[in-house]
Amino acid sequence: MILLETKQLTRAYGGVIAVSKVDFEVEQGLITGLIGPNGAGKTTLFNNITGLDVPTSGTVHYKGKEITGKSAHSICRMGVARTFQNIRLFKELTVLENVMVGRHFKVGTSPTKGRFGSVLKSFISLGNEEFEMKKEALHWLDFFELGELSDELAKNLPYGHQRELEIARALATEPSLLFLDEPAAGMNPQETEHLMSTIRRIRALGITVVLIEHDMKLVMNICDTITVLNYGQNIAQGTPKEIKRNPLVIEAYLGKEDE
Amino acid sequence: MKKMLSFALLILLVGVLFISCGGKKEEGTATPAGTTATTTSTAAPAKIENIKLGFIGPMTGDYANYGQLISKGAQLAIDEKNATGGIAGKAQIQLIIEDSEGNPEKGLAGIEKLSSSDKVVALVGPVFTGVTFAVGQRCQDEGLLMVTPSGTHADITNIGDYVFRTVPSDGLQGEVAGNYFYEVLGVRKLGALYIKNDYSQGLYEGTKASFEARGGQVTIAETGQIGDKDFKTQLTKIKAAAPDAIYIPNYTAEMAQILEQASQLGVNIPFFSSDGFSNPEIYDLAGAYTDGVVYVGPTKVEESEKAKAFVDKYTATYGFAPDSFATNAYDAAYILFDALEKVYKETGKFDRKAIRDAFAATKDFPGVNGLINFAENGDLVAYQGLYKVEGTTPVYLGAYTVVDGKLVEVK
Amino acid sequence: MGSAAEFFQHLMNGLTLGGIYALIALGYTMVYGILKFINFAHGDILMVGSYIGLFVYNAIRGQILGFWTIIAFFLSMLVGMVFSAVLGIAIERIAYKPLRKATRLAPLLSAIGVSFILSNLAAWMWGTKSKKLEYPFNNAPLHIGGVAITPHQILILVVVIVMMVALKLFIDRSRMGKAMRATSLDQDTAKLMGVKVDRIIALTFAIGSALAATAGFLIALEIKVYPSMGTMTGLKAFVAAVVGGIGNISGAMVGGILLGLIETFGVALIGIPYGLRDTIAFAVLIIILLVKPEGLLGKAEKEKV
Amino acid sequence: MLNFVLLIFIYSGIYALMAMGQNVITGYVGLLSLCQAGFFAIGSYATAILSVTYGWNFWLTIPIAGVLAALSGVLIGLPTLRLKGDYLAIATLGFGEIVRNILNNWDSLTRGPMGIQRIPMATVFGLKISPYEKWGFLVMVWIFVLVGYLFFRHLARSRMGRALEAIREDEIAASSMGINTTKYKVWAFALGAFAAGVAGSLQAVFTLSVSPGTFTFMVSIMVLCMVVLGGMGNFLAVILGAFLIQFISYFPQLVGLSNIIPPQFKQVLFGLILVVMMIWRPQGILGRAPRMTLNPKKKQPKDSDGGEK
Repeated sequence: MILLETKQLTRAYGGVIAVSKVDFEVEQGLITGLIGPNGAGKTTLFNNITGLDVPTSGTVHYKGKEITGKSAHSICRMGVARTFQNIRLFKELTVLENVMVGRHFKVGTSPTKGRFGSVLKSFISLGNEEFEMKKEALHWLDFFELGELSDELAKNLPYGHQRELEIARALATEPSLLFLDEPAAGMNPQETEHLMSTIRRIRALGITVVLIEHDMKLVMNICDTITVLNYGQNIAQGTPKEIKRNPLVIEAYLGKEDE
Repeated sequence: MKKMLSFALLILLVGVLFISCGGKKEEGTATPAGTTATTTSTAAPAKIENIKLGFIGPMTGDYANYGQLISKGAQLAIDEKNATGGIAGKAQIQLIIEDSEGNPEKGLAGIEKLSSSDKVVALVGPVFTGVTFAVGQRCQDEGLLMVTPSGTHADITNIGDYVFRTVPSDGLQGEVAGNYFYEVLGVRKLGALYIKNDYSQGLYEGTKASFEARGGQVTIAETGQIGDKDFKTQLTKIKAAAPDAIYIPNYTAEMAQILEQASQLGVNIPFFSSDGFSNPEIYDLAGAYTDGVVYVGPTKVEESEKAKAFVDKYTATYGFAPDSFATNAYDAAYILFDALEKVYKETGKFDRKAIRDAFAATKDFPGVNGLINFAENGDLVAYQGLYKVEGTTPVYLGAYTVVDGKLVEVK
Repeated sequence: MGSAAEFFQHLMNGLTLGGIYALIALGYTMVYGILKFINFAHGDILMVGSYIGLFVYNAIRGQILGFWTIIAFFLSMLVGMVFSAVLGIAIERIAYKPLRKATRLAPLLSAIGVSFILSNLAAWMWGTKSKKLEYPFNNAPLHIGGVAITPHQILILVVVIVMMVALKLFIDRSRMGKAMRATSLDQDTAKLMGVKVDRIIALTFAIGSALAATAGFLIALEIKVYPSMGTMTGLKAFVAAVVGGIGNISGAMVGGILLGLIETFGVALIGIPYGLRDTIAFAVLIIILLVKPEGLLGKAEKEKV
Repeated sequence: MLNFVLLIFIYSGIYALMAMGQNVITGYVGLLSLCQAGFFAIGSYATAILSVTYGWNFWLTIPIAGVLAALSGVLIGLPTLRLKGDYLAIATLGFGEIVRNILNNWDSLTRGPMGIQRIPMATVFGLKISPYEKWGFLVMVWIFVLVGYLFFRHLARSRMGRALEAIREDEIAASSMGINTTKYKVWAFALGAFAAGVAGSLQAVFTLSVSPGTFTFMVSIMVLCMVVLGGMGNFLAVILGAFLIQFISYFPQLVGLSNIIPPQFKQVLFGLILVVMMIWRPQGILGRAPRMTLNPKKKQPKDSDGGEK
């Protein structure tokens, strides 16, 4: 089943076309890799899907519903979560609080009604809500074995843990679809190894994962299917094996194998 | 973090303790002086100590100039009195000046401090109408005599029986101005340029009312904001509307700007002004443009020895000349001295109520501004002088008042 | 709104007012461009510069208007500019430099403190009365087709244009100017490229303050010299800088002129009561910012995700 | 003397309310707003006009004052949310000036520069809370501060507070976590304005007269100073900041120094203290509030170095 697809998605900044008529599909339950040289438009595609940017033309459908141009927060609420290339944690908040923010829209009396109403209500239902949130958040921290660090400020975590915390925060929104933007960037081989197993564990939870990655070893290892972007265009799609053999891909990456 | 918090609290605590101790001490010394209404000490004239008068005005900020000018008027009177031995030759007077920054909030803090910590016997001021209203209510409630030398708004004296002024109210000035412009100067179409502050607008409204009651018409009224220095836009519009005369009831600095810019724009319409024009500073700032201006001001008293002596002494002491508000403050202080002496001689102490009564009973006080009397409501019983400036010299045209809607010249 | 003459009269008034705003706005914009904070004390530096210029001018000018008075005028202006430049550098050293790495709001508050200190010290030392700065020339208006233009207005326009062109050339062409632009883009990189950042910042403050003093001295002819003379004008000039796109030199010019014209014509053309002039100015400001949040000539900064 | 001290505490309380409102906007959401003076004025005039012109009871005017201020907070908040940092500061400053400008010019409603006098005193069960009997008024004001503090502290510790802080830390990440950033920013503005409106209401029944001269943008600046001086994002610190600023500005009068030194020195002193404070402790006296921790026995997470971005 197709969980998410873009049709002819285009994003132009003035004269520069970052993403050009991309048809991109994400199959439910699989790990999809999105690769391509620097500046190929991978992150722009992510941003256009997750609502941080609005496509110039084309559509995005998620679970059969069009979500083109919807706001980031409503797309998140529909079950699409993401991480960022340059880690974007809430630096002055604690590790636990970071994850609790992910739980934010999951609690409260009615998800459609004003949050403020529930704040007022919380004066009466002293801390119940908070307790729930903490419990859930701790659950996700434990998933990454970060429980010990829950009271630490996010900015004080070592780099690898920051990456993990960001994923934990995204998972706390209970997504069906998780976008990871270069999760292995800056990691050493051991950490990357650990990350791979984590991503598999995430899939085991029934969450569909899409990841941008430059580490070919990781991509080829865990992705079920791979899409290749070059100059904003979708030049290839297929299993790792197919992609490895695709002449267009080889051309795009020529002389850049060390990336 | 905890340390910081407790440290801060400690400082707070020490501060409060320090203050309350200081306060007590002061109260302890102040009570024997018998300066409060509540004190029960009986007359012991020999042991009298200094008494305090309060002053509230803008000492900093845009209008600090007025606070300075006017407070010096009161200060001069006090210095003179002290040189003669003070009240009844015994009590030296101290002027406590509080800065209102032109803001009622600060003015209230000032009166609070004057009344409760300094225990002043009376207040000269505040300077401007907005603050005067806030402070006036407080004085009325405290039972503290307040005499404003420059709060001109017609309603001020309606606050209560403890509120007086030694400046004519806008009501009178406006009536005289409107009638005089219409009747004597033959103006039918009046233009106006006033600032959106209490003083300027109050005078404009008073003048407009009486001018239009006579059948004249204000054909164009432009306004400016407090602090404005550029009036070219308004003047350009007024020039186009071509009224018979332009009324500019403003503060000195603004009037100087208006006159100068009007000349630059080639506005050839006579200017009329208000008592703010009595400040000689206008001739320093815009001396080249003052010729022909007609203004309503205090009655002519310059010939009197008293007035001349005051102006000379003030100028010699402070290096600048007094305006009419400073003169009013000087008079207010002297009337107060009389009231204080009377009360002291009769009772041996300075009871606030008694001071108020003595002040209200003032009759034909020979002040710098001539003979001073107060109406029932605390208003100054006053006439308005009219002046026409020739070059940089104001020429007196006579004194006027309005009786039953009719302009009457006072001889 | 009547005749064409009246229109041109308003236009002239608006242009000179706007020119002054632009001149002051330049200082704000330069400092903002480099340090990313509002130098709240800018208007007070303007005031101090004007006082110094006034004192010098009164000391050296003769009684008779003539060539010398004009020379003396510009000499005094120069002294005022130099003094303000030094003052600007000193303030930066003492009150802002220690805060470069602190919260964004800290230098803003420090600047507010400096503003308090300067304006009140001036009031204490030099009194609160307005001091008159005599015109160095006969300021009788020239009537050109019913429009009254004073030599003073012409002087303002000439000085403003000269200053702006000079500044623009300096920033665009000179080595120092390039270093300045580099610093405003990225301090750390500029440092790596061998730019002496501290010195460039000092220079920025010096130039901005000198420009403020120039503006102050020019308007002093008309509005006189007094301790709070820089406050409201400074605030308006800052608005102008923001409208034009803060950090952008040309933007400051455009914003300044535009604000002057809006203030003049908003009242003159539409017939809104003059009392609401500031309302118009600020409302236009808000509208411009809504349409173009980065200001008229500012570059939109897209946050990289 | 005691009365004067009490007066300082009353003003401190009124400003503390405003400062707490500012703290929601600036300390929590990280928006530099400079229009507390405008909201303060709206609250003050609402109470003044309703009680003088329409004879309303003070207690009824309070919610109206708060809501009117909050609505204007939304009014300024909604369109200006696209603006960042100093652009927002200037737009809000402009709004504050517009409010004052309108109050000064709308003569038929506000009586323009004359202001409104004779505002009836607040009463409780027929008892007047007179601004002259300082204790009663002091208690009333500080009850408001206490209620405000409890409310805001609860808010800060709830998920709403966390959402606001997330927006401050990283707006993009926050919206990607399902937080409606626009809504929360507008809420922050509304709440901040509400607090200032209520403060204005109290101010009106304290001074018993209102005039435009009170509501200059210096008020907004002072309130901002209180927040930064106390410690952003920390409601207790902000109350302390409000008290300190009031204390400092009345200190010369308090110790009788105001009669001796030239009046300008008071302001110079104030300026000096600001500069020195900022250099000494740019993060404010108390700094940010300590984070809530899961395990209180463990050490607090290391305090930040005041590092706002």
